[in-house]
Amino acid sequence: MVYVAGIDIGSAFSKAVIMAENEIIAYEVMPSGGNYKLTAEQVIEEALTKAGLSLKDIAYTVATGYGAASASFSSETASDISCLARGVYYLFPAARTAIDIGGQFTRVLKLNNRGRATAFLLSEKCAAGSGRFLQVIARVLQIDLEDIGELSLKSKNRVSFNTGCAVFAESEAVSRIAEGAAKEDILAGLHRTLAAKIQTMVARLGIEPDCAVVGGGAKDIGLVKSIEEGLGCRLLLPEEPRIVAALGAALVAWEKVSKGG
Amino acid sequence: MTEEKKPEERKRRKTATEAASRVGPMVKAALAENLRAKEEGRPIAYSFIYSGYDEIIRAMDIVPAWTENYAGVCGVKRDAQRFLEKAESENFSRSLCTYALCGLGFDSWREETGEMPPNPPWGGQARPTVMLGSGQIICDPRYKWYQAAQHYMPDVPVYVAGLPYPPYEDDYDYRDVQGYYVKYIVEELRGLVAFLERHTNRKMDWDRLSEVIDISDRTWNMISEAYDLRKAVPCPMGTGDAMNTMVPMTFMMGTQEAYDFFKDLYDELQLKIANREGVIPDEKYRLLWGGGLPSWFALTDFNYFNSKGAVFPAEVTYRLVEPVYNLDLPRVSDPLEHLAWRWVKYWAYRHDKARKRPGSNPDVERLIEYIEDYKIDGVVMHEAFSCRSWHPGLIWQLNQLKRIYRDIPSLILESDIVDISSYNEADTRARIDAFIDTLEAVKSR
Amino acid sequence: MKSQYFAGVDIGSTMTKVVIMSEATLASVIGPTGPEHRKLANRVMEEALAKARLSFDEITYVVATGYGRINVPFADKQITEISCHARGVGHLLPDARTVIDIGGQDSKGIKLKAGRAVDFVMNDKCAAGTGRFLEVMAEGLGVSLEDMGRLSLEAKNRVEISNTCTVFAAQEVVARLSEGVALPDIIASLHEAIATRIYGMVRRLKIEREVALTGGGAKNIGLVKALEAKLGFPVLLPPEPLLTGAIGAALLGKDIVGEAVEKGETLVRSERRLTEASIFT
Amino acid sequence: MPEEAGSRGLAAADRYYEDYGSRVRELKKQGKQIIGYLCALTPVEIIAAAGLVPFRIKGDVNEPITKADTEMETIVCPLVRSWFDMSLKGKYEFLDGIVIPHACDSISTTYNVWKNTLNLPYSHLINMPHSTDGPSLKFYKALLNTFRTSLSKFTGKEISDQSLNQAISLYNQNRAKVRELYELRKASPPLISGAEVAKLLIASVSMPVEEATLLIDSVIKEVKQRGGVLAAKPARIMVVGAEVDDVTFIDLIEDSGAWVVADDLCPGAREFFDDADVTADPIEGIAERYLRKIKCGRTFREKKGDYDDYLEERFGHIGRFIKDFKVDGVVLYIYKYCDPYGFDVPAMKSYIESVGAPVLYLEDEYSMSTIGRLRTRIQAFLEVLGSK
Ligand SMILES: Nc1ncnc2c1ncn2[C@@H]1O[C@H](COP(=O)(O)OP(=O)(O)O)[C@@H](O)[C@H]1O
Ligand SMILES: Nc1ncnc2c1ncn2[C@@H]1O[C@H](COP(=O)(O)OP(=O)(O)O)[C@@H](O)[C@H]1O
Ligand code: SF4
Ligand code: SF4
Ligand code: SF4
Repeated sequence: MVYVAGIDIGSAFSKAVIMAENEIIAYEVMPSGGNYKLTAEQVIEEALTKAGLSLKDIAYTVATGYGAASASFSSETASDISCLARGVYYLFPAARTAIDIGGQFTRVLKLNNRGRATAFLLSEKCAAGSGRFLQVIARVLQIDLEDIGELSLKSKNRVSFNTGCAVFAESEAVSRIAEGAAKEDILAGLHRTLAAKIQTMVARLGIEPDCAVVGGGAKDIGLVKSIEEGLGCRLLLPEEPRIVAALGAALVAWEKVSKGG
Repeated sequence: MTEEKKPEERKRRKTATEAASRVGPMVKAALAENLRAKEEGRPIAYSFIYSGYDEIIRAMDIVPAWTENYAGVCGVKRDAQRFLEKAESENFSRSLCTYALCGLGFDSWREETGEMPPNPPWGGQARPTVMLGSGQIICDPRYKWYQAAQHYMPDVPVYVAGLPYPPYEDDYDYRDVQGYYVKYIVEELRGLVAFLERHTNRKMDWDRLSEVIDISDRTWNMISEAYDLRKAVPCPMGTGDAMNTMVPMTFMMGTQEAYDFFKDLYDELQLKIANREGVIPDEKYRLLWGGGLPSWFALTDFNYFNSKGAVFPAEVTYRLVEPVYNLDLPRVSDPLEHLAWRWVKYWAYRHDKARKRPGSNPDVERLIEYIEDYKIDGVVMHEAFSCRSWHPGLIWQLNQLKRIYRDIPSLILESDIVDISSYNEADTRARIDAFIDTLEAVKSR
Repeated sequence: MKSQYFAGVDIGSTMTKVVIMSEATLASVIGPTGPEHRKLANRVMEEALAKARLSFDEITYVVATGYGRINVPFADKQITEISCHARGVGHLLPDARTVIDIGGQDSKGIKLKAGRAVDFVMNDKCAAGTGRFLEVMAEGLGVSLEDMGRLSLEAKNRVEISNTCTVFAAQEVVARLSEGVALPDIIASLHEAIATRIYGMVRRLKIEREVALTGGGAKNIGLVKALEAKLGFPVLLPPEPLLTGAIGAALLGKDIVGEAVEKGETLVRSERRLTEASIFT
Repeated sequence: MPEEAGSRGLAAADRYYEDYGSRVRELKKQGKQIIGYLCALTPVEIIAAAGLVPFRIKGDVNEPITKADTEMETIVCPLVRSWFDMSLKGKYEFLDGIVIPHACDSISTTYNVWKNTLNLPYSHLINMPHSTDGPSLKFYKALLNTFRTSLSKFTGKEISDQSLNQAISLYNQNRAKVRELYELRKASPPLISGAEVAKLLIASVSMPVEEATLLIDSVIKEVKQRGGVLAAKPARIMVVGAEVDDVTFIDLIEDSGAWVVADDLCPGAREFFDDADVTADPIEGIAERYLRKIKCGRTFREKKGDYDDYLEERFGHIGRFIKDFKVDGVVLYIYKYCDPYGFDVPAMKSYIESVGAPVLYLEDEYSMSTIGRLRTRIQAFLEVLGSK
């Protein structure tokens, strides 16, 4: 059996996927923290442990993501777009559009019927348009990142923000809470803002069904619903959306190994 | 590909052609010539490239100071920020054309202190005798910039020559209106000559003007023929180099030197083709630079593309000529009238072609033409945030191209021409990497 | 005439400041602005009153300023930070012609003439050019805000911070730290980045000497030095930069009362205090 | 002229403003053809003379721009983006055509985008020159004749000189009414608020000119009748900028304790203060008005005399407004990415200050999210004025 690994050192989370040929056998997700090099080693170690393997069993490792270069043990690096495309295709062969909501950027890509990206768009580099905004707000509202999605669905009255800056939105959220606004309403407002930005990107690229949503932001069901509402269509959602790029990286590794012999 | 980030010690970009590598010194020499002219009291004209008056200035022996070029030089040297900041401190919005802001920052600084700003890139830009704007074409800064500069140099006269060209419309043909366009342009150019005679104590020598125009016509042809050679596989010269060779095309038109330059380029490219010598030995993707001015501080991105197996045989940007013999120009004796006809016909060059393809327009038609002629695999554009002339409409052009022609991989980079704070090398390269992957995906379809 | 007391209440985005003055400052309190502007303003006011040994009724006029100025129900008048900082600096540093105020939510430049604002510029759109930037960085780096300035003076080199966005820059500097870049170098580079942004904006006013620095940012010696390097000359600092706006507010209150007295007008005070309207007897 | 009951006075202006386009929607149902246009430099007289209803496309500060970005770059001025966004969102589905003047880069470089994404039966770019010299005027007249021919091709009817002259006088009447309206602003406190004027004028460019004139006239009567009901406020403000087609910003100033009593804006004084002369060739008078009389930053005026004369030539009208309307301070309100006005700011600011009025320069993005930010600046500016 040939084993390969994909690793995605994201700005927010690091993920590793171990595959036996083209079957996923283990994965791990952990916060990236400040030291990418260390995190890269840890995340692959954890995943390997789950798989009952060690690094020397791995035939080929491909790294991707913001801190890909820090995974010094990897055999090569690949761009996030191509990893995402491969990962999405593996999970949803019918997907022709994918939205990835990551910590720094939102990416929208178009896929062909062979799972390759044929076009893509990236968001602006302002935290107010990224998944990072969710983390910031979750922290000030003292809610677990995991819980914001469900909670926001309870909202009856969306609160809209006066500021376009993620940093100032933080203090604004705090004041709104003090004024008696419900946390779910603040979250719902936030979701709408983000969803609107994402919709515009999708529209600019042109949506083709099916459309998948991946990346950490996709774990936020409130955000996903808000995007669905805006786009007027259902989105395909993987069970663990955060590992899609790492999965794609592992697939790149597998291609290498299986082709290169 | 490692790039130093320190402005001082950036290494010189590698060019593919010998011709392109000669350009840096040419620009430097031109700037030095400006300073010399200033010392000798010869008239200097602030000028815009491609304003249809190159030949007039040359024939009258007026020294052009290409203000866009100087801003670009500051950009290349990564030393524009202080001038942009100065302009901002004068209350100019940072969203305006950064060529103009850089120039206005520089001028207001020079006028305020009475001397060149400290360590100006390549000796600096001398105070002009006159400023020659142009109306209606290309952009608003072409008349607003010099008007704004006058606020700091109230005694320097400005002339704005109207240089329109007919829009592409459904309900009439450009030939229905070309007559009054040409007439207007001729009058405006005549006004320019009179203005220059009034303010520079130079006289127009009309015979000389005809000679200069003859050189420039021949240069137009020579450029077109040289650039056509880039259709070869492997491609002998890319857009990175064309961002250098645009210099003799736009800053030296009407001079023998420009003609000779392109003749040399032509010969060099011929030779390269004979030797099957390409920009890169293993050419995987042929890309079209489909619009947008480049980020002058990041020309090495072209080399980065090359390192990924991609080459740019053609670009829309700065391809400001067509073979004159294809333009169907009427024979006229007035040199100004010839200029006007050439101008109008150049801009209307693809109107007829566009009409044959439903949903097309001349801009889209040009993209299609280049994609076919140069065997293009993908289109790259750059949206420079500060310039509203070349950049609005690119998204639509790309969308339309895909709607009426075919789905072709495309990438829109977003940054600026001069303002480096809008640029992030790591991000840009990540985008390029991803784009290369999409090219690969489409190619192996 | 029996002595009159004036209060200035400056509800900033980060800090709440209260000053009670008559001829001179009698009491001042600085506290963090919690989410509950209203209540806190009350409490800080009470604290200041206790310090000054005065009751609220003895205060002739209350002026509120700052980002949360509308949330001071007991104020007689709301005046923007710009006028208050100008007035405060005019009083504390009469030589100043230009004020640079670096607060939590915004930074501003103010041009002074005879101790009054005549022109101003401000940034409050993106946190990247405000004091908030440094707060976020301090938190990320695990350094107290108070130590940022001192630490930065130990810098030997500069590092490039490629992100402008506060949120991403915070993340970037943490990564830099883990790569082994020296903490002082990082902090100094951050100061330089923000000084560049602020200087670029304030220059619109045609900076004239002397320049006074106010607001929380002025408490950061590293930032002060970075700005001085941009300006090319030293700046003036008030004894407590954070209080400048509140002092200005109190003084403007005093001006208003003084003018009214001069004109023989009855001062209309805020509704809450209507019952004590006849304050001039 | 349809003279429906109740469609007059301030309340009607308000309604037409709030439900912008409601009048042309009705007309459309009655079989009229509606021609949308951008910016005050469109020679509406010619459209009206062709028997079509000119309708000014308007943005909406409250509506976040979402659809426009799919076809138009975000480096276009936010006003144009908002116009386009509203159009894409179907706000102006009643249009039969669109006319775009070569006003500024944001407008002219997006002509293709407008033309090809809206896909209306009629579209036309008036390639207006930027200079005011003789040849430019001649050229502009030729362009207007091309436009005239093109419109008649569209309607299938000649546009006679007589109908042009009639349209010119209808518009001149309308403009005279606006000037009469402005007289009401000279009182202190003004008889009509800046917000009321803004809504009325914005509403007025959304309906046939005769109806607009009646509407303005009815407002003048109503205001005269109600007398001096507006409270005294400490400052009289003039707003100078490109286009303000949303009342939010004017409201903001007036809520902060000032009256807006004058402007150099579109719709506003820039657009309505100069008439088109009735000339033998009607196109002549129209050309003169749009090219030479309307003082917009997009039109280049040659310098004659010394630099101070030049500033007077370009901005003298602002100085006269300051004097005639007893203006205390000027708000220079410029959109980001606006080239014609952006480059004018230093000269304009220094001119206005030289006539003794303090200036607040604001760069804005035409979005509700910036309103809060502007508030503090405006309040501080009013305080600065107050302490003078
Ligand atoms: N459990 C969760 N619930 C909601 N949102 C989440 C969750 N986990 C991560 N996110 C969001 O996803 C983002 C990170 O996504 P990720 O794809 O890991 O980005 P990156 O690859 O840049 O690290 C975070 O900024 C956060 O907003
Ligand atoms: N002791 C301190 N040392 C350094 N910086 C400080 C200190 N106290 C406050 N600051 C800075 O001042 C800012 C707050 O300033 P302040 O003028 O109170 O603003 P605001 O009025 O908006 O609350 C903070 O964002 C922080 O950057
Ligand atoms: S074309 Fe663009 S870059 Fe050139 S001067 Fe005009 S606005 Fe500036
Ligand atoms: S506005 Fe806020 S979130 Fe956006 S770049 Fe600035 S600091 Fe970052
Ligand atoms: S605001 Fe400026 S850029 Fe926008 S349409 Fe008007 S003149 Fe053009």
